[in-house]
Amino acid sequence: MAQKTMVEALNLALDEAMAADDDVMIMGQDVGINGGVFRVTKGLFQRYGRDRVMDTPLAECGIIGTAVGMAIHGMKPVAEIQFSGFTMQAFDQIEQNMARLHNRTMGRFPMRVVLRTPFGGGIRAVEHHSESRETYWAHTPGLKVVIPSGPRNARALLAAAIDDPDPVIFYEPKAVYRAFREDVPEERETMPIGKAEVVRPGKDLTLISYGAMMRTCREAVEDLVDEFNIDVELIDLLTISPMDSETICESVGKTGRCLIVHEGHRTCGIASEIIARINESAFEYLEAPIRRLTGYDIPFPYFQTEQHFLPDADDIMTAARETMAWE
Amino acid sequence: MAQKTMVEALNLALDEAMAADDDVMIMGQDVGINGGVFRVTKGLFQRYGRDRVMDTPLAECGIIGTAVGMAIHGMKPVAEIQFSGFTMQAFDQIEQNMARLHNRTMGRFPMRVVLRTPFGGGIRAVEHHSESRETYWAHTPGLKVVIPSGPRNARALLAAAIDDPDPVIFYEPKAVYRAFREDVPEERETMPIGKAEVVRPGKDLTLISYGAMMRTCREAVEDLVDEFNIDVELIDLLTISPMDSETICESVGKTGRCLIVHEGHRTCGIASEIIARINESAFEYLEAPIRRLTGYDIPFPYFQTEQHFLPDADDIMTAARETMAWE
Amino acid sequence: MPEPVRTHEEGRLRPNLSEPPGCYNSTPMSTTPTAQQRQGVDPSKPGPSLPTPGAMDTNATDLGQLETLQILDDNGRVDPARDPGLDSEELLGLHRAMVLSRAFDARMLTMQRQGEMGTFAPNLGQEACMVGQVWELTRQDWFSPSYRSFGAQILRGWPMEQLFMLWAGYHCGFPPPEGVNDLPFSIVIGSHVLPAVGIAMAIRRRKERDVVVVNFGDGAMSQGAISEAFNFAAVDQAPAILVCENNGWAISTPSKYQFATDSLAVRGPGFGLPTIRVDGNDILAMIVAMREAITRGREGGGATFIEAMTYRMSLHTTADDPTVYREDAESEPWKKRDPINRFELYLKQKGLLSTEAAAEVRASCDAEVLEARERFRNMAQADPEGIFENLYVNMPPELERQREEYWKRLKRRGIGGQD
Amino acid sequence: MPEPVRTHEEGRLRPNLSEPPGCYNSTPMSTTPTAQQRQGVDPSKPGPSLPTPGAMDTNATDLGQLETLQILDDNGRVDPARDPGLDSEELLGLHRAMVLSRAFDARMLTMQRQGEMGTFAPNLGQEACMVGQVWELTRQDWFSPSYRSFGAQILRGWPMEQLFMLWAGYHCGFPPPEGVNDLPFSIVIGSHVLPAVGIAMAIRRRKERDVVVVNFGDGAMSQGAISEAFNFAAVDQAPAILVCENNGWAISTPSKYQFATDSLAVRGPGFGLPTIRVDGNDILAMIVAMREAITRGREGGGATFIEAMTYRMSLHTTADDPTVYREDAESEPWKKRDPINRFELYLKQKGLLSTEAAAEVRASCDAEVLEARERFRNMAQADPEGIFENLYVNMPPELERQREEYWKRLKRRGIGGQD
Ligand SMILES: Cc1ncc(C[n+]2csc(CCOP(=O)(O)OP(=O)(O)O)c2C)c(N)n1
Ligand SMILES: Cc1ncc(C[n+]2csc(CCOP(=O)(O)OP(=O)(O)O)c2C)c(N)n1
Ligand SMILES: [Mg+2]
Ligand SMILES: [Mg+2]
Repeated sequence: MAQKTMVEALNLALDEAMAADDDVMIMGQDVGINGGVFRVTKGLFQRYGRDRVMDTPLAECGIIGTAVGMAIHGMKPVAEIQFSGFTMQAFDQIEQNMARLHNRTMGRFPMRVVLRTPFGGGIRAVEHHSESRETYWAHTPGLKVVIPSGPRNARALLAAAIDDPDPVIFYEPKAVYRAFREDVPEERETMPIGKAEVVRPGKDLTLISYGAMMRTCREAVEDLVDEFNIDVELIDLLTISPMDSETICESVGKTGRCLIVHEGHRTCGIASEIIARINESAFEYLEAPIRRLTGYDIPFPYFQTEQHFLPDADDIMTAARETMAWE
Repeated sequence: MAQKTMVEALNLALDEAMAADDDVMIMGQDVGINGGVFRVTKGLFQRYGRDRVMDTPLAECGIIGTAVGMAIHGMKPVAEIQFSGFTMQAFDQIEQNMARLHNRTMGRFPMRVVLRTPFGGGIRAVEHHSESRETYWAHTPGLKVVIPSGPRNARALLAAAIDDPDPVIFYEPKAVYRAFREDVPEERETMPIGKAEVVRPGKDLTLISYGAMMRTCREAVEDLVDEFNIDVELIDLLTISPMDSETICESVGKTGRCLIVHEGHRTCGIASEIIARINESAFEYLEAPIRRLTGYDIPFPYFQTEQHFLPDADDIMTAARETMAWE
Repeated sequence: MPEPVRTHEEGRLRPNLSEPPGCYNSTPMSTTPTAQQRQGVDPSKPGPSLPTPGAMDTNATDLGQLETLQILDDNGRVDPARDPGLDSEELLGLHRAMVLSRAFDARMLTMQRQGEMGTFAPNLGQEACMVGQVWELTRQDWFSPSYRSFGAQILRGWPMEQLFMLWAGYHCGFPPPEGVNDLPFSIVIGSHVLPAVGIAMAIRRRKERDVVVVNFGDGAMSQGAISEAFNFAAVDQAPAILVCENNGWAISTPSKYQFATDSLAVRGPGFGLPTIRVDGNDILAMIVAMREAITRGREGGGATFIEAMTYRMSLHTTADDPTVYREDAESEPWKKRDPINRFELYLKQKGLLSTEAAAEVRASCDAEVLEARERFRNMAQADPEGIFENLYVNMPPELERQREEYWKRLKRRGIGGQD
Repeated sequence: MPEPVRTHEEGRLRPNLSEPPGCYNSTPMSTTPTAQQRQGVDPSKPGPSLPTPGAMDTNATDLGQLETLQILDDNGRVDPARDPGLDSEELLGLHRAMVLSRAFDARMLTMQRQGEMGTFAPNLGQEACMVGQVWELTRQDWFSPSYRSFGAQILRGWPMEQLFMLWAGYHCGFPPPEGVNDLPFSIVIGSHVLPAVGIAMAIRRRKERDVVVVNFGDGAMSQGAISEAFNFAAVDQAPAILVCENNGWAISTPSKYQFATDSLAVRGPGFGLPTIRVDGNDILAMIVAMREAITRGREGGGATFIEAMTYRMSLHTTADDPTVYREDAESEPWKKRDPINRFELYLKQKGLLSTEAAAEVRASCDAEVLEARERFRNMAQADPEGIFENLYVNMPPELERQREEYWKRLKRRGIGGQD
């Protein structure tokens, strides 16, 4: 086991995948000698050469569009979009080809594209650099959406995403990139896509989150348990789409109360989908309205105020206690 | 009053707006001498000339991007995207400029852009021509999303959208374009954006829909009332974003049961947002899980099977009766 | 891991004229590049930097003097210096392929008017473009067509009944048949060009010798995605052949509202692409242009841009009414340039085709199309139960639940019996 | 409705050198186009079709011979035939504007390193580009900058304290000051070019005489949206001036991975845009190129594409480390081409500037920047309560509810007292 940051863990997963399979290649802006602006692809250009670690022209639509073509011809491109805000530039190729081509051709062509991109706030970035728009992709049939929360699951999930026969949007919580280290096993490890993880079992309240907000949730859970004696069941979604309704509904069936936390905007956000599913499958167990603590329906603010846009542990505790108090 | 189709009613609204205000202009593919592929802009090129009814190059990003610029300089472009599926090509300009520029400049620049586009299935179109992706826009802060359901409200809402100081996505249910005629008053008429309409008051079940599905709902309501004695309250959303939570929650507060119908995909669909809001504001009145009858999470199918993808009156009745039966 | 070994089958695609329609047999032939027979070209210097009339490169090009490669004139007279020297079998094959395309086109129109077919986009007048751009391709080469390409698709090996299925709205009409390296046609303008370039980028990385042909219209040239594709193809030196069929119109939008130059060919050098402007109604010129581009691609010389000048003689689609926006007079001169007539004049002058033989070809093509229509009618059956398949390789549980729900709906509607 | 009457204020923007930094007074001057003083140009034939060295049009251009317009050589010697003939006040004004930009740049870097400033993009080495592209603009003209443009923004009338605010992450740094017809700078590469062209399209429709200048990098040229912008500008004959600052790099990506031509200028004619390639480190050449483009725009001749050749002497942004990807040696020759040094050599040769005077200008610019920093420090206060404002003109009820909830949060965090 080595202690690694998420950036190092992702780099390891890429390196392993490229070493094992010549069809895996990396493409994106500055992923080559520069190793990506966050250094996730560091050293890979030197190891695998320009044809497998390609600095592309500055065109996101071009990156995803050509990645789709490579996948049609059997390659397994891992395309990096420098910040998730710039996936808008590739929206057409994602929605019209990456997500659909397997279906359009009734399975004739593989579509093993992984789109890696850092998302979320908290690093004092300029505008358009802190977006969380996982709803766009969760709402788009044909895609899988995966969001790790720490170094170890980042490495395992990226490996699984590259193995996966379907196109994957791999959203990396950039606030976690270098935030902490974690033991990451030497041997290759994968985690199943489509499975949420019960990080802490509990019986009073189900707390659901993913990505960078998991850290904040963990913090809050400690206090909720220790100070307020609320036995929280904490769930890390890990895959946003297809969503693991079973784990969620089972938990709420037990606790009867639920709080969902994410950075993405509220309207039609991931929380709204979770609420809809609980409503459908665990309605009779609900003892209080499901609470959502999410990004507001405003553009992600300029960085002097971003900390107020983002929920903190105190906000989570407040919302959790209010949910517990509801009668 | 004249009996008009939705196409004629929209044409009237455009003509009125252009006659009243030189700053209103139309741009899009084939909107000129051809009058648009659905003839919504018929005759306007002849009346107002090429500079105000502009056949643009074939580039949706270009259309919305330049419309944004025109709005910055005080014009009021009404941009047509030929089919809503092609708004993907303009996603970056919609999300990064049209939706945000007013906020980015703290109100310095107006952003009076109306993006008109036909959406939805039911006309035996080729692939990529039947999309309902209102979730994308409802999830994007800064936009208003308006969806009429008949000729009269189409005319009134388009007039209101052009008057509106904020950018509007105006989704036109193309299955309704020529489906029926309705009395449309001679004098200019507007309807408030942001208000849902209680089309039929009732006390047993709240049925919520919008766009072309409203017709199917009306059909179902007749039978539900007459045959099954279920007193349905039927709500036409009309504005998807900002959503009229008041009208919805008030209704459910009365009926305790709710069914939502739309063509758009299910996950993170508009129904999920409605469920989340009812859960938050009318939880204590709920007597049954809220039911959603939506497009499935698969690409809109090829036209020989589209009628099965779309809910019909019978599906609505079945879902409504099941919701009534829930205990 | 070892380099995967991939062999390059050296046969060009040819319809076997005695085979059932739409199914082809590839007759292996040499792909040794035909010696360039154009005037002023030194055949001892083949390859990517070959200076050809009509070809531009960024090092020295007079854009104003841009020549359009033409070999057959409007009266069917051939420029002997540029004649690609096809043998009579090939010449008659080309002729039949164009006639078949037109026969299919006409039948589709009838079927559409009678309600048997959905909205579709006629090829009428663009047969030389369509046939010419795929004629020289092998089975391993790739083709990424726009929606207006069935003339080419038939030649590539799409059974005509499948094309009927496609346009009649059946999902199973869309996937390219096994063994046909085509993408499904693209409805979203320009969306298929970047994937085509991506395939070419993969081909170069795998050191294969194939090329990718992708076609699109003059209107499509306005899409930013196509400019990006030009740039990626040029930067990556990918063996892509980007064919713009400039037919003068994008639905009702004429060139003057679409672009501000006389020619679209001028875009090519701006991205560093060797470019050829060609008379797209001249099947021989199409062949020569494609040969140059294909040779360049196979030999590692990268991509080529081809602007093929043609004209949309018919409707944009069957939902369109051109009388609203264009004068009949405009198409008059183009009737003289009809690709089939011109080529028939040539074949007649050459003694390869009599008026009677031409009529026979027409009749036999019509018959072939009718047979395909028969097969189409026998197979035309929707698969409502199947609409959830093939979205994911393994269906996620949530989607299975939705399918359950959907199958219940179908059952209520009297369809299927899955549950 | 009657045509709105709009007058065109005839003044060019000029910083009043005795004014507080960042605030300018526009001194009305004539905009009658300066007689073209370049060799071979007939000054009696002004206007859009003016043939100029370095300018391309699609009718006859030898792309290989593409000349780069240069007036000052590396040793500060001027080409007398092309000298724009600026008076000494203008010359010294240009000099000071460039020095001020560099002083601001240096201060920003220090502040960033000390944690007082967010990530930002230095202008170092691109001052002539920046200053030159806006120098000739009037107050009514528009400017749509990329993120690497504060040299130009200062000149356009952005108080330096506001630029500090912007880069330090305060929302109120973003909106263009009243009276400044600028867009907020664009972070998303290429996203501001279509809106700029849209403004120009509105200007043409309103029969105004203004122009719109928009700048972007060599990397940005790969974005499809920019190709679309070129095409819209050309087709609509809109008075837009599209300025590509080709500084050789897009973060770590060199030109050879970005495009496959020697020059980006070659893209212009492909879209029908008159194009000028200019030495972007030569302030006089920038002025001459811009004058031609501005004149064309004002006189209804439509858009111009300008490729300004320059070099990014410093970091991409403060988050970047160029030692990872580029050799120091590469920038060596560019030191000689430093836009300020070159211009100072010229001014000295002309007797307009002594070494001491140059030092004084530097000192006074530094002082100005420090004063601005003082004002910045005094105003640097975030407005957390305000983040819901100005999204919609009238806040929808649902958003009001969210704001309530948010204000409660702020209160818990000890901020504000709205409820
Ligand atoms: C992205 C996109 N925008 C708009 C359309 C609608 N549309 C279909 S065909 C067409 C015109 C295409 O013209 P051109 O590229 O010249 O091809 P042609 O039809 O002439 O072969 C348009 C606007 C579309 N299919 N896709
Ligand atoms: C759409 C988009 N993609 C990627 C980025 C990240 N990014 C910021 S600057 C830059 C390089 C820009 O290079 P160039 O256009 O040459 O301008 P320069 O920085 O050299 O002035 C990149 C890739 C971005 N801001 N926007
Ligand atoms: Mg066309
Ligand atoms: Mg650059």
